[in-house]
Amino acid sequence: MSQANRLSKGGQIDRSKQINFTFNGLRYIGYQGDTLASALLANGVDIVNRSFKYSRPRGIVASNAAEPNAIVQLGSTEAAQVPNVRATQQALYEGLSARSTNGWPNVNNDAMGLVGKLGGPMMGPGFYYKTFMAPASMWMTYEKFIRKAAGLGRAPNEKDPDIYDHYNRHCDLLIIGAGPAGLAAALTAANSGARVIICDEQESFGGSLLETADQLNGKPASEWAAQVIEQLAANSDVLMLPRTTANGYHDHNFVTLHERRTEHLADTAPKAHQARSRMHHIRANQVILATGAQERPVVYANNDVPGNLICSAVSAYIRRYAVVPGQKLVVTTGNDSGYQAALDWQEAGREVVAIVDCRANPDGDLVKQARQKGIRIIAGSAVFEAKGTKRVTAARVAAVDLDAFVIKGDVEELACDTIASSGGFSPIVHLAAHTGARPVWNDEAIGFVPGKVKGVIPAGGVDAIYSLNAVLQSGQQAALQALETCGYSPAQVDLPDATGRIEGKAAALFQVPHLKPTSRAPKQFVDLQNDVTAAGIELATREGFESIEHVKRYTALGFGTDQGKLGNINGMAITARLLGRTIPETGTTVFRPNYTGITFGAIAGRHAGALFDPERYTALHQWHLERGAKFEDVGQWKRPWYFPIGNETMHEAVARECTAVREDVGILDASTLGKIDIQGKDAREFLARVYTNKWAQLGINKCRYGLMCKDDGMVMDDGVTTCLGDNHFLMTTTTGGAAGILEWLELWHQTEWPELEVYFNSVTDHWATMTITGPKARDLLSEITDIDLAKENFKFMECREGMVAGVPARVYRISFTGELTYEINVQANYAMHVWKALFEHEDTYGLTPYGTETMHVLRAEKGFIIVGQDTDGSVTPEDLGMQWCVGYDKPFSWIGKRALSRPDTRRKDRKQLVGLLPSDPKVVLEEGAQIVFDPKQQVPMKMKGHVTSSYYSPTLGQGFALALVMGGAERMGETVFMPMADGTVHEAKIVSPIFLDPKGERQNV
Amino acid sequence: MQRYSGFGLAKHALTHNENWQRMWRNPVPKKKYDVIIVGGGGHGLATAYYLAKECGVTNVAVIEKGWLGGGNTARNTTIVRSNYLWDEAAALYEHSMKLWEGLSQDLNYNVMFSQRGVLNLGHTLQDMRDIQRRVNANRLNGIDGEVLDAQQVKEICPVLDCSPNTRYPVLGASWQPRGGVARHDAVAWGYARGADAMGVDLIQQTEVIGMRIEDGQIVGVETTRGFIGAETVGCVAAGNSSVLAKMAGIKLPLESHPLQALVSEPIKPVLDTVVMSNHVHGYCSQSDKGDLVIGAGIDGYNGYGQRGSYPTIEHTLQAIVEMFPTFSRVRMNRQWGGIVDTCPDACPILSATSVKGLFFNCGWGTGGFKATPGSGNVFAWTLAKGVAHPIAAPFSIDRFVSGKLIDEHGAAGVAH
Amino acid sequence: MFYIYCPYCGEHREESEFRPKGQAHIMRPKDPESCSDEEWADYLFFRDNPKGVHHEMWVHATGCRKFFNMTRDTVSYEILEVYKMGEQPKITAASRVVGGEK
Amino acid sequence: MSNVAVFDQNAGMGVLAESPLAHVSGVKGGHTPGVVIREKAFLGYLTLRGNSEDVSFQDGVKQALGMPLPTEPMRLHQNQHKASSIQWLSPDEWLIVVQGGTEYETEMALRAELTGHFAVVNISGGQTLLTLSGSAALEVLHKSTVYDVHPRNFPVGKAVATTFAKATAIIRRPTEDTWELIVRRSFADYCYRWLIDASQEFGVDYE
Ligand SMILES: Cc1cc2nc3c(=O)[nH]c(=O)nc-3n(C[C@H](O)[C@H](O)[C@H](O)COP(=O)(O)OP(=O)(O)OC[C@H]3O[C@@H](n4cnc5c(N)ncnc54)[C@H](O)[C@@H]3O)c2cc1C
Ligand SMILES: NC(=O)c1ccc[n+]([C@@H]2O[C@H](COP(=O)([O-])OP(=O)(O)OC[C@H]3O[C@@H](n4cnc5c(N)ncnc54)[C@H](O)[C@@H]3O)[C@@H](O)[C@H]2O)c1
Ligand SMILES: Cc1cc2nc3c(=O)[nH]c(=O)nc-3n(C[C@H](O)[C@H](O)[C@H](O)COP(=O)(O)O)c2cc1C
Ligand SMILES: [Zn+2]
Repeated sequence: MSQANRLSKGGQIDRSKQINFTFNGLRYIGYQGDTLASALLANGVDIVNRSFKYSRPRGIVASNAAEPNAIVQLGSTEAAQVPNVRATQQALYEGLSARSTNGWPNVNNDAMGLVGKLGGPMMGPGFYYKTFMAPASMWMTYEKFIRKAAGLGRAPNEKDPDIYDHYNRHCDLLIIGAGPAGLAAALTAANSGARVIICDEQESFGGSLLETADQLNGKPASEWAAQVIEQLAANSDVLMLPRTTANGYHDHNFVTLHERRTEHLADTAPKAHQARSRMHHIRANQVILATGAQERPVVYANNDVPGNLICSAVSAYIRRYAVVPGQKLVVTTGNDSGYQAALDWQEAGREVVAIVDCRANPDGDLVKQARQKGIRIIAGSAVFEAKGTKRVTAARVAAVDLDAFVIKGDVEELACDTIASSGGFSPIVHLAAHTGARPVWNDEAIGFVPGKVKGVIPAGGVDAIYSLNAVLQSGQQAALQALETCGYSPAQVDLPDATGRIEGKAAALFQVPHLKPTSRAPKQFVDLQNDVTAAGIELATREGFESIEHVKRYTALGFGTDQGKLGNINGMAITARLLGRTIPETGTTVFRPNYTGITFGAIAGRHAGALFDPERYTALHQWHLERGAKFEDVGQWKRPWYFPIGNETMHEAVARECTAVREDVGILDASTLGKIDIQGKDAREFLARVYTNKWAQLGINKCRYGLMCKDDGMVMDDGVTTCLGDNHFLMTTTTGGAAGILEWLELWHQTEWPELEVYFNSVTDHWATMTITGPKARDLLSEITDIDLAKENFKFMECREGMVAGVPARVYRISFTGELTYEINVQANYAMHVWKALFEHEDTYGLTPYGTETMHVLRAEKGFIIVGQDTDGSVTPEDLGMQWCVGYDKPFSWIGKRALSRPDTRRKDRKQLVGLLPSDPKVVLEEGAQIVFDPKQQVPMKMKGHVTSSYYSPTLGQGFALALVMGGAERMGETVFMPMADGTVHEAKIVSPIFLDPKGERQNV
Repeated sequence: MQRYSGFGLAKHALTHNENWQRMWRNPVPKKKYDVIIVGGGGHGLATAYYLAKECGVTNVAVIEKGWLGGGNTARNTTIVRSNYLWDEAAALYEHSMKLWEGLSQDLNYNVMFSQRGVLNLGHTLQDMRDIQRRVNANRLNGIDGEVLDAQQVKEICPVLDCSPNTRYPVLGASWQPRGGVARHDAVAWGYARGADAMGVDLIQQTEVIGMRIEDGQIVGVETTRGFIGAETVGCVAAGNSSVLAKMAGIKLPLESHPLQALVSEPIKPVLDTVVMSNHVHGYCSQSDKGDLVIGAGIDGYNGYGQRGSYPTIEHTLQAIVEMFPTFSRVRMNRQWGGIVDTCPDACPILSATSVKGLFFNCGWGTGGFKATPGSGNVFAWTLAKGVAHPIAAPFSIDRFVSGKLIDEHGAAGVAH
Repeated sequence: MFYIYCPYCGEHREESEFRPKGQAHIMRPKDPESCSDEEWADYLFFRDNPKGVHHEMWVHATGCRKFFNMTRDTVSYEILEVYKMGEQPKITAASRVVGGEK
Repeated sequence: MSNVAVFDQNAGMGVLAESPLAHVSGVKGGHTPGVVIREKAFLGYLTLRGNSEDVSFQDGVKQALGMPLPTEPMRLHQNQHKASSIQWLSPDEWLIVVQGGTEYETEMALRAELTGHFAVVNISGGQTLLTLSGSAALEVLHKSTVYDVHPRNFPVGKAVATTFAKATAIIRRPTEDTWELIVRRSFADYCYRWLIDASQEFGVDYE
């Protein structure tokens, strides 16, 4: 294919580097420096997509982030698919493969186009709210078709091959936008010592300088830009980030930048370990907003037909990419800058049919220049309709009275293939609005400028400052102001001189009246991507949608991937006119992040896949792995769940592990329990306040179980605390509760009782805890310790220090299984040594490693609760039948006490913890099964409780459960029922929750 | 009221859509109403609608400081389900679900209620216990629900990564087929149109700035457009409830927090159901327009700014990529925030107050959209009769004093 | 995304190092037993939740682990002051109105 | 003394100790790796709590450690040979790092010098220390922590407890071109994998 629209000279492309690419399966050639859009235009591709609702053919209208139509699907392989890429922002690379996102069988001939044409009049805004209601059952079918028709590109079916990166940075000045304003600011700040970051979303710095006809110091402006870029690059305090979009402005000057690192190279990162893109999290002392202004298209009939562009895009394509997107141009404008497109077009050797200017007496310098060049200027007029379907064939022009909103003269039809329009400029205020500052209307500039935001200084076009000299000045001033705030003194920097030029006053040009009323005229598009028309807005206001936010939501104005960059202000102006209000009265809709879309992957960064969330390991993790453990996630910890041997099922493994503990000895890695070292003379008093039970009498080397409540009286944690010295305790918490409980203790200490002398320190990671439990535990331990294990010398609920396998250890005689138990604690670096030393006696004692599942069975047989499983935040100590653990007469009104005397917590029929024995011993009740007293009642049934824990007990030879049952404590021996999903009804007897050894004889041996 | 139908659309097309009527008037407020509803969100509008339709009270004003449905109603992720754990909550949300099921027809306004089913994933053994408990309770309460294993989840939602190799593998889920999503704006508009047609005055751009109370009885509200009288006032102001309560000299057990949501750019249909994960902490559905609608955690601080902090968005998308690895290359288009009024037990307040005639409907927190019809329905009844509707009765403010909380926290996880 | 000055660390740190802990200056009643159920409920659950100037507690969770107070505008999210536990705020809703700032 | 239980938890020779990263096999970074990561295993760690405004406390610490107590936030003090250090963690909390095996001695020395309300806790089993050096070490920190690690804000002699990826860590700058990370045992594997992942584009060496 030849590049018919490519100029032989000029532009900032490298003609020596040809690039092959495909679009909709056809092969094309472009040059290094092209965007996909410029290359498509160079190759004369008119139709790049179909519109979303009416399936109308669409071409490229813009040259930047504002592009609403040229949204393509990129990717040469399945995994590399990227939906919704703006062709205008996609650098061309070798092998690029893109497709239109809509159009079937293809964009040029789309079947849906017919539906759009015929159904169009019925498909006004919100039409679906008014139909598809009968019969009600059909909606889900209608919806399928609606869904099919919607959406742009598609997500890939395969996992993303790329990785993404985050980078946290702090700086004094963040400059967003590297046009003349941004570059002047950066240059001014560069040698002050301040830390400066400057970013621009384009492939290269320069902004409008890369496209302008203006000169600086008598030379092309881009030369000055190049010079500045070089200077900045040499400065180590300045970080330059091209291809980097500032997407979100957040509180306290936190800005997210998205840097595209490889998207200009290929559809997947070319190098290993290379991040496809990187998010920079910037905390800036001062932000200089130099994002420039966006030209608006004019709203006229059929303004969406390919060949309709905005003027600045025409100039950009010609000057920057050496592409003239047509042969015969008509310009319609209300300001001088639209003339530049015509001048550039003519200079490129193509025909300018006319410039149509809605102003009666245009007189600026550019106007004069156009006149001199013999270009026809039709003043006081506007293009009110484009002709053509797949490409513009003519422009219909007439004199207009914009105030009266009527056409007032004869109609002239100008044959052309391109219409460039300029309705004026909208400062790109988005970022300044992200934290809620409303943009402020500027009458002079006919546009919204940024509202005041602390720490943000607008400069240049974004502040409606447009003449190049003033823009440069404004950039410099912004930098000076920012530097002063940050406490730096700037070096002297001279700005270049721009060719001065007199601009005529711009007119406010939004929608052009048609010969027919808006509702009957051919479609006048406001938001191209969402097919929102002026008639649609008119209908919305007619139906009572008067707030601009209602108009937005009823019509979808500004909802697309472009977020209405071209359409919003026009839509607001049209709404204002229809409601007889001013534009500032009508206001804007809310600008929100992102300025342009960012992939989920980029936002997630490295926190994906294996690094999604930390996995916490105990010191024995490797051993568990080698032993083939299955793991359970408990918080972030990986805990062995059970240790299958060979092909054992979980049930078999757990039965074996349980039996081993009851008959021989088992071992559990209990290192994940939270451990808090408590020192200070008031430690004991503190414990008495945060636990429900008493601590005053606990002797040295004695252990005690404690229950912790919130001040609402509900159980929040439990664990054993040991008195190590009069002023020294070691508290244990649940695995999941560890961090929270430490913070809880600090909270009460720091805020309520700072007078108590006590310090809390986490030692969770320091101590590894190995629990050996079972009748043979003593014999096993005696093999490797010097501690006197004799029953009378080391009693139940006591602690001893001594050597275990040559390692200094603290051993606690506490039991969560009901068996004789020693919890061996050693400094974690020695855990593996001790663990292995124990396993040297594996065969002698039948030492069996067990996991959390067996632990659960064993503790449930003893009626020991698990906070969070047998409780749910609505359970008091009394509900658990743990009155023995509540010190009602303690002097201090401990946390949770007062709440226990509220009317509801005193109720007799609260749900209470009980045991359940299924009538059929083979049945293991479902955890979470709901309990009813009367199984014959109709649904909705009166539920009286639920099963909290349920297991098969190899020791009891049957299933058993713990449950919370209304008034359960008084219902011992009664039968309850559990109607299950499959229709069966289980039956069980309420029994004591202690199923085994109620006197505790086994653990006391 | 102009009736809507496919036929009507065709007819209006012939006259270039020039004859559509207003959906609601823009009335000048009267001096006095029988009932004033403060807050023109979905709940307030539904309350007005049912007051007029079912309780015969039509001399009603809804006073809205901004635009109708512009609060949380405009900002939520539109998940509708009724599979709540506790009987009281289940009754309320199921009442709502039943109303959803005929709502488009009742309002003659298509609210696009799409019963595409809701999956609540379980990733830990405790998650699965909670799921079993909740689904069992739902079943015995007459609410549809099933417990699924990972394989069954995968069949319903093929794009979800159900492999055992993820950080927190999907162990199973609860599945409520009748759950789904609805077009949130349309819900507000449909109720507004219906209420307006029965004579309710919808007064927009008017803020309530004071409460006039005489001898412990409310007599009206001060607004930015002057005093408007009524001896029954229902405050349905979501995140702003505490502010209104303060005007009446009362305190509520509420905190207003930012809750954020985001949407992707529109893509072709990939996700046909609603997927929620409390553990991995994100949830997602795809709107009929094609955007993925995503939400997650609440920001921990109080905020009335309709925006939250960026790390919340980051964590949410990490969760989404973890659950749906193929969405990694999809782009996030827009994020926003609402102001949710959270209650200590994650259940709402539908209650009389110490001021006679002054009622509050609030505390819906992160999950009240689904309740819009039911809440409006029972609150209308409550306002009309002056005593709580039986379904509303357990949700009185008194529960915080007596201790009879309805704690949905541990039970239902994310309460959206 | 807040930038918070920790009064103990003496410098600004990123929000992700901190955790908000709700309304500040909520004193646990000195004698809970003599509280009515209403008073106890008030202490447990009822909050000011103001729109505007708010005093709240934060903890520097991954830094110095200290709790401190902050006066913050809940609409603009501007942090007006931070102060240590046990200290009183200098800026209040009343002082802001008097000072004519807002 | 008897109020608090103290004992020498060090096993000494003959017992094989395993650092939290004992299981990782390491990565080779080629000729000029941008990032060099090394584990300094088995150091002694003590948490010290006390009242920094109390002069006798300050003196006692100095006596016991031969280093003054850092009272300025984020300050790191090292002894002459940089073999031990004490850093500020909070107004009443410090981290002491000593040669492995000397933590008991150090604790006893502190306890001998200090009076009144204070606490010393041995936490040697609960952490490990990684050093980061190489031309890209700073880049990796930028990727990993929200703290401002720019050399201007992070001079030699600073030590900060902050977030590290999704865990927490202490970041220290003992010398011009070396950074230290102290991570908790249970998070060590995660931090290690994170570091390797974030460093790989620069070439990383870990043994
Ligand atoms: C991000 C997000 C996601 C959510 N996701 C879900 C979900 O998936 N499913 C679900 O069920 N729920 C969800 N919710 C919750 C749901 O949005 C709300 O519970 C519900 O919309 C509340 O409706 P409402 O009518 O009570 O409140 P709103 O819609 O907020 O209406 C309250 C109205 O009161 C007005 N008002 C306030 N003060 C005054 C005053 N002084 N004078 C006059 N008017 C006043 C406000 O302007 C507002 O319009 C979500 C919420 C958010 C923010
Ligand atoms: N009426 C007129 O004649 C008129 C109107 C508009 C602009 N202009 C010209 O425009 C120039 C204005 O200069 P300027 O420097 O203010 O603007 P500029 O347009 O030259 O530069 C702005 C830069 O900001 C970048 N940008 C925008 N949003 C961004 C984001 N979110 N993240 C990263 N980068 C972003 C753009 O890519 C662009 O390069 C002047 O030279 C003026 O001549 C003239
Ligand atoms: C379910 C749902 C879907 C949405 N889809 C889109 C969308 O496709 N495009 C878009 O720009 N905004 C979308 N929004 C967000 C709105 O634009 C807007 O941000 C939100 O209603 C909050 O209002 P505000 O941002 O004006 O404050 C959606 C919002 C919701 C609740
Ligand atoms: Zn701090």
